[in-house]
Amino acid sequence: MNTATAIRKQTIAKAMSEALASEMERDPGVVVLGEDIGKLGGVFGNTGGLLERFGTERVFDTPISETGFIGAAVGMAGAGMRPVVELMFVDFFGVCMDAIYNLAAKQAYFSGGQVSCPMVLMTSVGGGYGDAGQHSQCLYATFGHLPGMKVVIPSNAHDAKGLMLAAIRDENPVVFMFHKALQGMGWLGTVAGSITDVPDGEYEVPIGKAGVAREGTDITLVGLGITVHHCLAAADALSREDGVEAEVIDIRTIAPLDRETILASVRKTGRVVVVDDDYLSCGLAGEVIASIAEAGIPLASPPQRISHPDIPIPFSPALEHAVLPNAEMTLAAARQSIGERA
Amino acid sequence: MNTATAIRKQTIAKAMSEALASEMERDPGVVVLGEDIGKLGGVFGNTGGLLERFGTERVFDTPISETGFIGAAVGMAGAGMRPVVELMFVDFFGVCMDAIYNLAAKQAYFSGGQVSCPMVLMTSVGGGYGDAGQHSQCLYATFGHLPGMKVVIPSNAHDAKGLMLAAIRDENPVVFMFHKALQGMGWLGTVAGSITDVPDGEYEVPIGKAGVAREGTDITLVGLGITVHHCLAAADALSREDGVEAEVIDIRTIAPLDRETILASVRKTGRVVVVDDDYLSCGLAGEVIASIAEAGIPLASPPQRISHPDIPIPFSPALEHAVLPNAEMTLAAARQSIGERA
Amino acid sequence: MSKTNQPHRLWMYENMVKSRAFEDAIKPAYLEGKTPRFNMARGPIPGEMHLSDGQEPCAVGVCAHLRESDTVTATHRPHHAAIAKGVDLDRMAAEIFGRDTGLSGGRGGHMHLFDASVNFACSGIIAQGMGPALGAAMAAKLRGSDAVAVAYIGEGAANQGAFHEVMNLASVWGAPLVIVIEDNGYGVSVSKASCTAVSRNADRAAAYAMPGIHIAGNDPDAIYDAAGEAIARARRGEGPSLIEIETSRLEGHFMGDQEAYRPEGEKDRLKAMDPIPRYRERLLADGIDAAELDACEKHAQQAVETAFAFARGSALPDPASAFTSVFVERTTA
Amino acid sequence: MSKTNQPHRLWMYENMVKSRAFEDAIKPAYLEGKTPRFNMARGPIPGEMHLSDGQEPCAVGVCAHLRESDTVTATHRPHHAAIAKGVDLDRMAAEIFGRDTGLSGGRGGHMHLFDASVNFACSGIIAQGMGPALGAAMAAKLRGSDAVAVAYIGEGAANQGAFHEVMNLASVWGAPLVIVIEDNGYGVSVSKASCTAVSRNADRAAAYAMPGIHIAGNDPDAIYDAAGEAIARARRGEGPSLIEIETSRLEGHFMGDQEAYRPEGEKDRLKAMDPIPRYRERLLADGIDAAELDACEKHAQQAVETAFAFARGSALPDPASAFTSVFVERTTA
Ligand SMILES: Cc1ncc(C[n+]2csc(CCOP(=O)(O)OP(=O)(O)O)c2C)c(N)n1
Ligand SMILES: Cc1ncc(C[n+]2csc(CCOP(=O)(O)OP(=O)(O)O)c2C)c(N)n1
Ligand SMILES: [Mg+2]
Ligand SMILES: [Mg+2]
Repeated sequence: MNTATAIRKQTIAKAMSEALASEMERDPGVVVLGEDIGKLGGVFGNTGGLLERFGTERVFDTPISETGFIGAAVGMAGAGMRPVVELMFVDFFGVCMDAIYNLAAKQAYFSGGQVSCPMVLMTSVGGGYGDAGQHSQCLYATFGHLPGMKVVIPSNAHDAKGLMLAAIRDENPVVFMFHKALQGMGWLGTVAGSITDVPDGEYEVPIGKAGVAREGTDITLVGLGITVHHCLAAADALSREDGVEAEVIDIRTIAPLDRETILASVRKTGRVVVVDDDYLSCGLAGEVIASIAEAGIPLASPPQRISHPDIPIPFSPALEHAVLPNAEMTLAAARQSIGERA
Repeated sequence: MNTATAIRKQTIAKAMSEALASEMERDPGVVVLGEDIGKLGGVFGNTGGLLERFGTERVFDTPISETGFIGAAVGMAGAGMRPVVELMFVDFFGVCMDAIYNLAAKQAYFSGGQVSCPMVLMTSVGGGYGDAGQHSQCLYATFGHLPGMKVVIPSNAHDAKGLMLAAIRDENPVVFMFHKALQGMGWLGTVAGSITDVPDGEYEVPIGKAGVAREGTDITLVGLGITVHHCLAAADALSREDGVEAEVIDIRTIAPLDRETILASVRKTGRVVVVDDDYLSCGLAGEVIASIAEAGIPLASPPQRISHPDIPIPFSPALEHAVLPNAEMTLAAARQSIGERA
Repeated sequence: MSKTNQPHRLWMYENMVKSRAFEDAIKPAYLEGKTPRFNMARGPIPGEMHLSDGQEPCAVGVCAHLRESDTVTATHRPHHAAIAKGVDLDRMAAEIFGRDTGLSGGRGGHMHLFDASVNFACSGIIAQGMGPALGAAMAAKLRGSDAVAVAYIGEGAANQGAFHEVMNLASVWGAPLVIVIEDNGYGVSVSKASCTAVSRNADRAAAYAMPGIHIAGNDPDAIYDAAGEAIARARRGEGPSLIEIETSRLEGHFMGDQEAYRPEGEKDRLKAMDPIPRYRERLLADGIDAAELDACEKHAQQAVETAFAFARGSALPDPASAFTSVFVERTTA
Repeated sequence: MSKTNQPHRLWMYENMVKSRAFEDAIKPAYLEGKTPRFNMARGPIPGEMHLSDGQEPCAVGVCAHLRESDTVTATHRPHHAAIAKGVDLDRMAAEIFGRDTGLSGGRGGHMHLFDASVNFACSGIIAQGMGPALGAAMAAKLRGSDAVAVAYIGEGAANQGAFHEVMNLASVWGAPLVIVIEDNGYGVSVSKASCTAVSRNADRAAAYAMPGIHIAGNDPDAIYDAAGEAIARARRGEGPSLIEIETSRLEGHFMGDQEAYRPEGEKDRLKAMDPIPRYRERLLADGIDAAELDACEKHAQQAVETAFAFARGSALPDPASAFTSVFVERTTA
């Protein structure tokens, strides 16, 4: 519930650390673990100030032992604490995925609900800043495919705080992805639209609900994280230049996916472009399109998706920017959709 | 090329070990590594006899160190050998995925083609025999989503041998999945249709090409591994009981996915049911449906998919058999598709 | 073994016998429906079945020191540890039979036994139980309780990356954790000697600045003593220890294993050293009444019979329950 | 340091200087387009930039013993090792600038330098270069060659599971592998002392029954001697070794790092111990002509200038090339 009023523009990084601090204040069971999340305040700024405020009993700078400390978080969560643990880049999931998908995600199920796993795994996603193929991946679908965890990604600071609160309070493992290009770290550049008003009281953004970032009637643009901003930019251009009103859906929760909100919009508009920056095949964009097709919604033109192609993410900006989904690609796809008949 | 003539009924396990032996004979660079692949001949029988024939210089029983020995295989492959390495159950990918998707799959790309990675990763998939949620997964989409590796799965012994030959000779990393319910190990039970004639000469089944397991005109049933047999059983029933001729596509290569063969069939039939036994969301079945939808193929009824639901795989047969895709579910979906109009 | 531990010796004996009786009852039940040709998919208990025959001393010698509030994480071979930790035997049997009344309503099965009331959990992935045990230990420490955690692993698991990471973390954090290696000489078919760089995994403890204790003889009393010290140390807040126990697996890796990888005669030699009759003799030699031991055996046998009757008498779960407990509802806000 | 190694000393000096000169040229190039407000996404060289200033002795002392046919796997901090291994400097610079003429046509960048002609590779994931190095070592061994492999890692990597697995495998397999830990005291902001259970990672070698050598002083000659023995041992087929080198990182973890985690004055102390001027003094004291050292410096400087001119003069890659080299075509059947 939103109990605050003053307007406070914040970055996602700040909103995350604020949510963490407020939950740590409220609940002594919340502890934070990860690499460089203490003294450094998190490579991506999302744990800034926590060590100073809560001390080394609650904020643990860990060795580079992701399997060990994420596994430990599962045990802490099973014992009734609420660990928030950071995997610095989602790209590193390969060294610790068992602890995530075979332990955290299945603890409730294997125990028949006796032992829950209220932990949050924060992890950075996304490229666009030249960090190459082991530091720029999104892996939305990798996590969205595997049952037992909830997966969220905010597109702006308001949602970041509300989703973080909801994630910490959830009885289940929540993977909290944050996109580097939205994080508000000056050294990474930041999409302006991600910096929003963040009420200073406690409020939750519900996990499992997509948002309507812009209402429209003519075409549905579906995105998440940074691609919401590509969709919004494309929608602006469509409105300005084509007289077309696009509805923009912010997926916000990758799992469980809120198909209803998406389907309702597509039923209304009859046209859809889905944009994500993860790899294409077996991706989230494909899942959205498959869900629309299964539902048998009549479309005025074939559904389209824009994703990172099925290639490793290249380093050179000349290559990376050519393949990374952006607003222009979104606009072009939307225009094609509008121009076509199914 | 098929140089043999006599009919020899074989299991997939035997076909795999035969292909391995014949390539080891031909190419001294082929070595086999993994847990229990030597003395035991592989928990799933696919390396039977290799140690006896080729000795400990070519066949390595490893410690339980998947990150270490799969990483080593990447180095061997980069040095020009052709390691075949086993990850006993695909469920264990979480302890070693970095070596697979960040090293093996990207070695060619990161090196600009200077260093290839001709390795095969054999791994068992699938449930149905009560081995519960950490030993029954398929993870087709987990592997199919990540670029830089080819991923194959045979539905029968003929294809198993030909795909294994092609995989070993491929310059790129190939994940060779084999389904436990098709493996031909008596102790796991075996779907009879997987035991086929296996020519005794060398032949390749091309990677990247789907197969048409049964021709038909009225509906397309798409499967892979065990679900091909569900599709075939459903097709038989449809033909016998409904006078409906289903075309059955065997995906065979998960990545890169042969969309053309699938689309061609659906263009012809106008109806499609896709069946896999992996988790539903962001799964391979969804990818197939999204590809059909994107292509704008007019359908007579909405495309359908049958997958394992988004829940961990339950142990009790009363639960597992209720949720695991089977021939009856496939038949029911096909009948619904035939009965409906889009 | 001090005199004051006499009751523990009987407790250990009874729990070893109970574990053995439990598995002796599992064997025929598991084989039901799997003959004439062994097929793991069939019968009332499908899937893999890893028996702990011969390894019972590792369970009782350690768990004799544990309280309900202490945590144990076990492996794919969990029955003996579960029993010694006090997991509800009826619901455990029902879980293994995949019944509605099972610990997890049949969702987990033999490799995923969880009993929250005694803080017992399992993982079927090698060495992966260690992380959660460390976490449970840290939760206790952070809350100022003197509870401890014990992570059981096999000697094969000591070559897995998770072992290294958790050992180091436990040491750096001073966690009240005891890692117990049950060294039965094999990981499936691969001998320890052929895949481990050192002959004693206890020596690896030095790489983490923690005590490493090696115990030969598969002897409940020796294990009891060493574990008692390690656990007391952990309770005192002095940090983790590694205990390596030489034990023996008297059956195959799982039921159906042909065991062709064993040297000729090994199995007979191991069976001749079965720790349970040996312990009975020792107790008798130490003056314990045969009647007391007989009573232990009878209790154990009865508990197992009750458990199996409970399991077999329970219903299979409603298929709809496959979809519940994937997520747990929030209980507080 | 024996007299016969005199040429190596000059080689080591020249390569340390070349590495430093290379990075001194990187610094302003990297900052182009990133001011006034530092933004990693901008400029001709985007992304993270990990410099090896201060760690040059680790590169030259080891690589002085290596041949083209020997393999080196490096980390996210690879320049010094790449240069000492003889990676083509022009194409390396071009790769870092993301140009068409780069080692990988701009696909890999600074953290993914591959030069097959000298068997050099990188991985940006901590400790993950170790597996491929082990594989390269085993490939040599299986083929009967006396080539060896060297895996560089940081001290932070010694707490990652891959370290443990590869150490054990290398020992069990008797692989001709040398693992070199560059201990610069930090993993990003986290000090070794705060996250490592032992004070010397070399002591961990005992857990794998392999020699563990600790070298203090960040001294090229001492490293040269120790590495020479370890590499010779590997070539003789006597198996792997671990070398731990105390070194220092004279810059931030990556460019842009504020380094607030360092104790007051640490950076100045470290800079005062810069190994390159120290080595120059040592060589002069040992009677080497200043002119020779000046010539080394000049060669190094010229090579770097040529490389940067080559890189800057090269075209950006054709966007279509993003889609090539994902898979490599089969060359033989
Ligand atoms: C990460 C992982 N790799 C492989 C396996 C397959 N596996 C199951 S039990 C086992 C052997 C384990 O040996 P050990 O740790 O000594 O335990 P034991 O079976 O002897 O009790 C293996 C390899 C697994 N479950 N997890
Ligand atoms: C598995 C993994 N975890 C975390 C990181 C992020 N990371 C990059 S460098 C680094 C510190 C590495 O420390 P060290 O091994 O000592 O090398 P140094 O940077 O000091 O050269 C970390 C944590 C990573 N790349 N891979
Ligand atoms: Mg064992
Ligand atoms: Mg370091």
